[in-house]
Amino acid sequence: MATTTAKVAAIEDGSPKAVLTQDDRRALLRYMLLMRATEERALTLYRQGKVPGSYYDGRGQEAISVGTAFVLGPRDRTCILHRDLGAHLIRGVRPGRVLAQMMGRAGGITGGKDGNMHFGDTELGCVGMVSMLPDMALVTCGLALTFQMRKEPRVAMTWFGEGSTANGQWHEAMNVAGVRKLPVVFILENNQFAYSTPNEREFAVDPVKRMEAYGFPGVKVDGNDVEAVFYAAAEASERARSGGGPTLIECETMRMHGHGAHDDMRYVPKEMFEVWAERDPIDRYEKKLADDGIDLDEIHASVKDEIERETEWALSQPMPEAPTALEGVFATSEPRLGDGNAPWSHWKGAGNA
Amino acid sequence: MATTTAKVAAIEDGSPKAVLTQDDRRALLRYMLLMRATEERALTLYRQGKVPGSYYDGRGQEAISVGTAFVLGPRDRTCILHRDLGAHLIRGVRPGRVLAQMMGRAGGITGGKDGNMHFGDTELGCVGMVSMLPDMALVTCGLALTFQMRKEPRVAMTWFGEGSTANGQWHEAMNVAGVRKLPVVFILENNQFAYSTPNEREFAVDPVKRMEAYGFPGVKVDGNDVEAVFYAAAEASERARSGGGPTLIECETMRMHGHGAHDDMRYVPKEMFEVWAERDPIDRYEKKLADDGIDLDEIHASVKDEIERETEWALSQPMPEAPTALEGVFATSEPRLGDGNAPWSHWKGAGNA
Amino acid sequence: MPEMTYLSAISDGLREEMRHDESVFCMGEDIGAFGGAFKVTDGFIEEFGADRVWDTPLAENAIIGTAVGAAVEGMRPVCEMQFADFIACGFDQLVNVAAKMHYRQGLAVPMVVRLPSGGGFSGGPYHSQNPEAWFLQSPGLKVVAPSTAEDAKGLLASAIRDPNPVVYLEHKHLYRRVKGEVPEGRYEVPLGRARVAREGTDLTVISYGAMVSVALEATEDIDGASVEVIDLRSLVPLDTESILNSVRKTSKVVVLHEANRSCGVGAEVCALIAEEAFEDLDGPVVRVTTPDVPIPFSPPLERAVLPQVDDVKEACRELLAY
Amino acid sequence: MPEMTYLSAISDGLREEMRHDESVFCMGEDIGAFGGAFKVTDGFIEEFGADRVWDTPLAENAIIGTAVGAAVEGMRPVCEMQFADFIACGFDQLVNVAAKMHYRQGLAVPMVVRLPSGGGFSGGPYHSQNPEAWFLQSPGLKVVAPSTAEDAKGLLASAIRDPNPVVYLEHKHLYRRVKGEVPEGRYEVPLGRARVAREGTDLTVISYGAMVSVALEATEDIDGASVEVIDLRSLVPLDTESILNSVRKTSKVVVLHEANRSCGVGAEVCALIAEEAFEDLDGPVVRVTTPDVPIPFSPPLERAVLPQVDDVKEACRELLAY
Ligand SMILES: Cc1ncc(C[n+]2csc(CCOP(=O)(O)OP(=O)(O)O)c2C)c(N)n1
Ligand SMILES: Cc1ncc(C[n+]2csc(CCOP(=O)(O)OP(=O)(O)O)c2C)c(N)n1
Ligand SMILES: [Mg+2]
Ligand SMILES: [Mg+2]
Repeated sequence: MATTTAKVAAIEDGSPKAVLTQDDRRALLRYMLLMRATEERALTLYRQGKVPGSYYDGRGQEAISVGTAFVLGPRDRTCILHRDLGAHLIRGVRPGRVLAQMMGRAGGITGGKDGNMHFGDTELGCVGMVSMLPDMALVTCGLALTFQMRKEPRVAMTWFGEGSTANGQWHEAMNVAGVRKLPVVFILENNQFAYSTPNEREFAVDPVKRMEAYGFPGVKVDGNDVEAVFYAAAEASERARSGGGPTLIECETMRMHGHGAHDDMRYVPKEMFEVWAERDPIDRYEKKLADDGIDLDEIHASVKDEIERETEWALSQPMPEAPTALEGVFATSEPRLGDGNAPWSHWKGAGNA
Repeated sequence: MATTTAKVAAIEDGSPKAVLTQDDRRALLRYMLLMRATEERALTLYRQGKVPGSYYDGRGQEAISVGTAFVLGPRDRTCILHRDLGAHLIRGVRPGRVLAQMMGRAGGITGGKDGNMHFGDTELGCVGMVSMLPDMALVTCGLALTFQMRKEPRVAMTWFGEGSTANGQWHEAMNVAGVRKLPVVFILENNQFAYSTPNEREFAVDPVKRMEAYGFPGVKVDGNDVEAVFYAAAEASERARSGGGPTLIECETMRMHGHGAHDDMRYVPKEMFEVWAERDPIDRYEKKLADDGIDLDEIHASVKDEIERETEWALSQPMPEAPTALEGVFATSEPRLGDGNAPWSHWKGAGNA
Repeated sequence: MPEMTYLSAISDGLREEMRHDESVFCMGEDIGAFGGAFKVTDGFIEEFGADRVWDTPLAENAIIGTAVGAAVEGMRPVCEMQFADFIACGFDQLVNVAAKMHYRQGLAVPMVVRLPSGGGFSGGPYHSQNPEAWFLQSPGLKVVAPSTAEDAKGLLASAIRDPNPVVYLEHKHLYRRVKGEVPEGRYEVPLGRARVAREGTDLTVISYGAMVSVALEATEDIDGASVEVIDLRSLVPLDTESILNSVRKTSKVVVLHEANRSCGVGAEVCALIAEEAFEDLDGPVVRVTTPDVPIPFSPPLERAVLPQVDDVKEACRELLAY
Repeated sequence: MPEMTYLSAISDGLREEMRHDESVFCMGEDIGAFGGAFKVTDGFIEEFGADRVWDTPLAENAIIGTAVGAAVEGMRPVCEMQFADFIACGFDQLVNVAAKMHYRQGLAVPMVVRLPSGGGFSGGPYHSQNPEAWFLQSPGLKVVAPSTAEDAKGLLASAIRDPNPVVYLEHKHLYRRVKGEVPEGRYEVPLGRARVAREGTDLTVISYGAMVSVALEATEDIDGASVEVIDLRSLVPLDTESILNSVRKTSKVVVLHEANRSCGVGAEVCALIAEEAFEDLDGPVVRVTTPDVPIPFSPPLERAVLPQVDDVKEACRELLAY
């Protein structure tokens, strides 16, 4: 029940069951690169005036959504947030559909009904976020409640920022998850700011310290170390899947871009960027993999190809037809959530968990 | 910052400054007796059909509202809840006005606009509760924020049940109080049930354990020991008044009546009542004071007199005039909150704290 | 057909759906061991177990938010707010998460939120509210408000089977006062169809929920006039055809409800008529509602704000004489 | 008089009140160091300090609830919701605690809740809502919605001085688009008084907020008809006299707003007219509003739901020809 680092937690119950093959590690890097490339391209499109409204990204936080979502099985479910494009990509969302989404095209995931990161590909098991934070934490509890009631070995995972932990709905979600011992994994991304608000104005004590009093483990990891994040998430989802209840993983990181593209970040001390630039999750992982003799150029090249293809596709998508604006307020059928991709080698042949 | 019992906390920073004279102790007993007598009379009136709507009381919890409110100074402010009639009486509310309130009479504190315990005598510094729990915890933070902004050595105190700690607004209040180090004292009354819901369905871990992570002390005391409650509250309000920030005091007790008069309590194990009947806060304190040679009969007699007088007065009050129902939706002036009584000898001559 | 109270008709409808469909379950404060503040789920925990009759923590956003998650995963949660007034505490999850889900993402959210609503028994400002108009201003929610035992059961069944979030307003004042014959077993009263509670030709009173019986009583005999009474039953979707047909027939309309006046359901009905049936009107469209005040506790005060039989009589008389 | 944008008029009004009265302070998310999501409080923290320009935690009930506590103790808090849409997250404290305080207890709650509202710039379903009608169904709240820079400053001053909780709707689409002469120093535009934006005799368009300019543009020249445009400015209290006077003069009314249709402010205005001015009407009372859908993100979709100049033109033409 103690608040510990992932490593210690792992040691506590024997060395982690989770194993990463070289292919897995290539995949982790590739997804981080794909996330960054997609967001860089989206930002370019925004600056070209092709993205209406506002633009948000997860620059510097790539290791978190990638490292956590990588542990999920096909039938697990997600509520993915605005800094977590990597999770969408891992579950199988094509970059082109994300770009089309941001441009408000018909080919976007919400068909233009919603914009920016406010989407989820329901065919891949994601219930898209709403703007109100952290409302999805409770929806995630509802997904997990269903797995529990049906006695299915499935996990629900969601993400939120540290600022969101000041909101009452965050508390209600943690409390319900603890009381019902739900199979849910909460990923807390502490990127130092909530829009412009620093930690000390959001809470008096690091939120991970609260978890003990909710009756489940709170774990803190280096959010810029994709493998540390992965191992913590693997352990947490294993626990949830086997009836051990929820876990919250706080990932320490830094939001390297503004809250949105409009944000000049005048409130962020310059040094902070310098310090955190040194810890860039992609640079760090590339060094590590290069030392292990993994060919990075190949990965870079394939990511570049993919982004070019996907951008072309996205730009070729039409805007939605005006009449669709009046459609779909009410459901007339009950389409089900589909399953997501599960690229981790652990799931190969494992079939549906 | 540790979660401790009042005694330990007291020892930690030297023996408590708070002192109770024999007159204070007589007063503590008398207020508990007055609360019980008023509620017993109100219940009789309810059974006679003179109290419309529903009826709620704080049977068995008298030591809490009495022991806590007794520490307050005149200019302190309160948001008093539905089990805490003793706090109203200490601040100066006459039993007759409470009975009139419950009977929906013009002489009731809300003039019939609201009923049962949904009232506060604003002239005595109380902002009355709303039904939604625990909304008043945030209002209390706002009162405390004002004292802090004005640099006034004043304290805001509020009460809530353990079930209310599952609600998001409770978290928002604790978090804001911690972040702003507000001069507020939170009294958590754990009376074992939230309506029919036992602790284990409201939370996985005793809520007092959460306080450390909000950045201020959480103290647990025997809620049926009026002096233990008093000393804990005295220490907490002293801390708040001197800029030391908030405290939460969990008072362990038992709701000896149903949630409301309509509640048969079929969900409460019989033994529980027997066990807790043994711990009745009034019986216990009477034994203690009798051993100290305090004359109980005199106190009983004066309480009985007062209740008879007050009941007569209440019954003589007319019902409100129908047209007043349409008045007062909007304010046209700004009446200020008044000061409350401060019967604790500590305040004698102390003037306005 | 057995006679049932409005209350037992609701229980019966909920029980039938839970027996019929494993995915239907209920959640709320004190609905299990205690059987609910009004005993709607009395005996349910014994029959269905604590998982399907969940005594939740005291947290309304949690109730509605987890229900949304369960609903999108294929369950059919039926949430109880202990009093309709507490919906304000779960408002965000209802109007922002549940209501907009299908429009934004094409996901069905088959859930029901039961709201014990309304006044008339000294509940005071926090146990007497009629919040339905908020939901008409929140696209994506369906809203029903039965006035009879038969409709209470049939509309609840439809609400549970509907693929959308449905707000089900059950008026507390009707729980034990209203009795009627209720078909046994499962049946549905379709959403979106008003009911002609009484046929008439001289004037139409349009109402729903607790005020339907007030409308009937008030218009039973107004100097022999033939007064039609329409029970809307469903507020979203609103049965505009039935409303307009009746207006075309009688040319005079009184709209009656217990909720506050400004931007209430009555305002919507009046606006609809003023726009769609202007030529058929032989007089002003009159509203009888609670004025814009909280609901006071004390009996004489509450009586002074809630619409009374005589208020309706007077409004009808004036309009008939117009 | 200096020319100001609607946005700087709001800032100017707030700054003036804070300079004039120590008890006025503001609170909200990112209003300090960042100066607010829309920069309304830019430079405030430097002038007034972090105590009077409080960067609150991310918690809307906390913002409104603590404001209530401060207000009853004699402060005059001005709360900012980062977007009007987030009021759903603080709804309970607003409608149950703030709104009912004076009726129940006779305590004044002099506070303002600023709501950057409305769409028109691809904000999507959660950054475009117009929630005003919810507040008209919540007795105890005053509601204002300025359309000009001068009113934006003057109504904010009145809202801050008023002893009641006032919901102040500032339309985001007007922030930098609307400019106008604004008196220097402190002045108040009284709550509850509508403004005749243009005199006319053939037809009246009643609107408020962002739609006032749409009304003016649409009716500038409709085959030479003389169209009166009423800017309500204040929704609670509603200036029923000005509304009815105009109707009596023109006999034809179009009610226009950006909020959703059902139970919107337009419904209330139509119902008022249908009841109080029936005899003066020469045609149906027509509403032009956003239909009952969430506000979509993509420009062609958003255009399809928000009222456009041509929609208003067409509605007026039809009614004029009636
Ligand atoms: C309930 C609610 N209030 C306000 C906002 C406006 N808002 C959007 S993002 C944000 C900051 C969120 O900070 P954090 O939770 O740390 O997430 P981050 O953006 O840093 O990843 C705010 C205040 C919101 N989305 N939801
Ligand atoms: C937000 C909210 N939801 C539901 C209720 C209905 N209700 C009234 S009292 C109560 C139980 C409160 O339990 P607790 O907080 O332990 O206080 P106690 O009555 O035991 O003193 C409930 C659920 C309420 N008052 N407020
Ligand atoms: Mg953050
Ligand atoms: Mg309790």
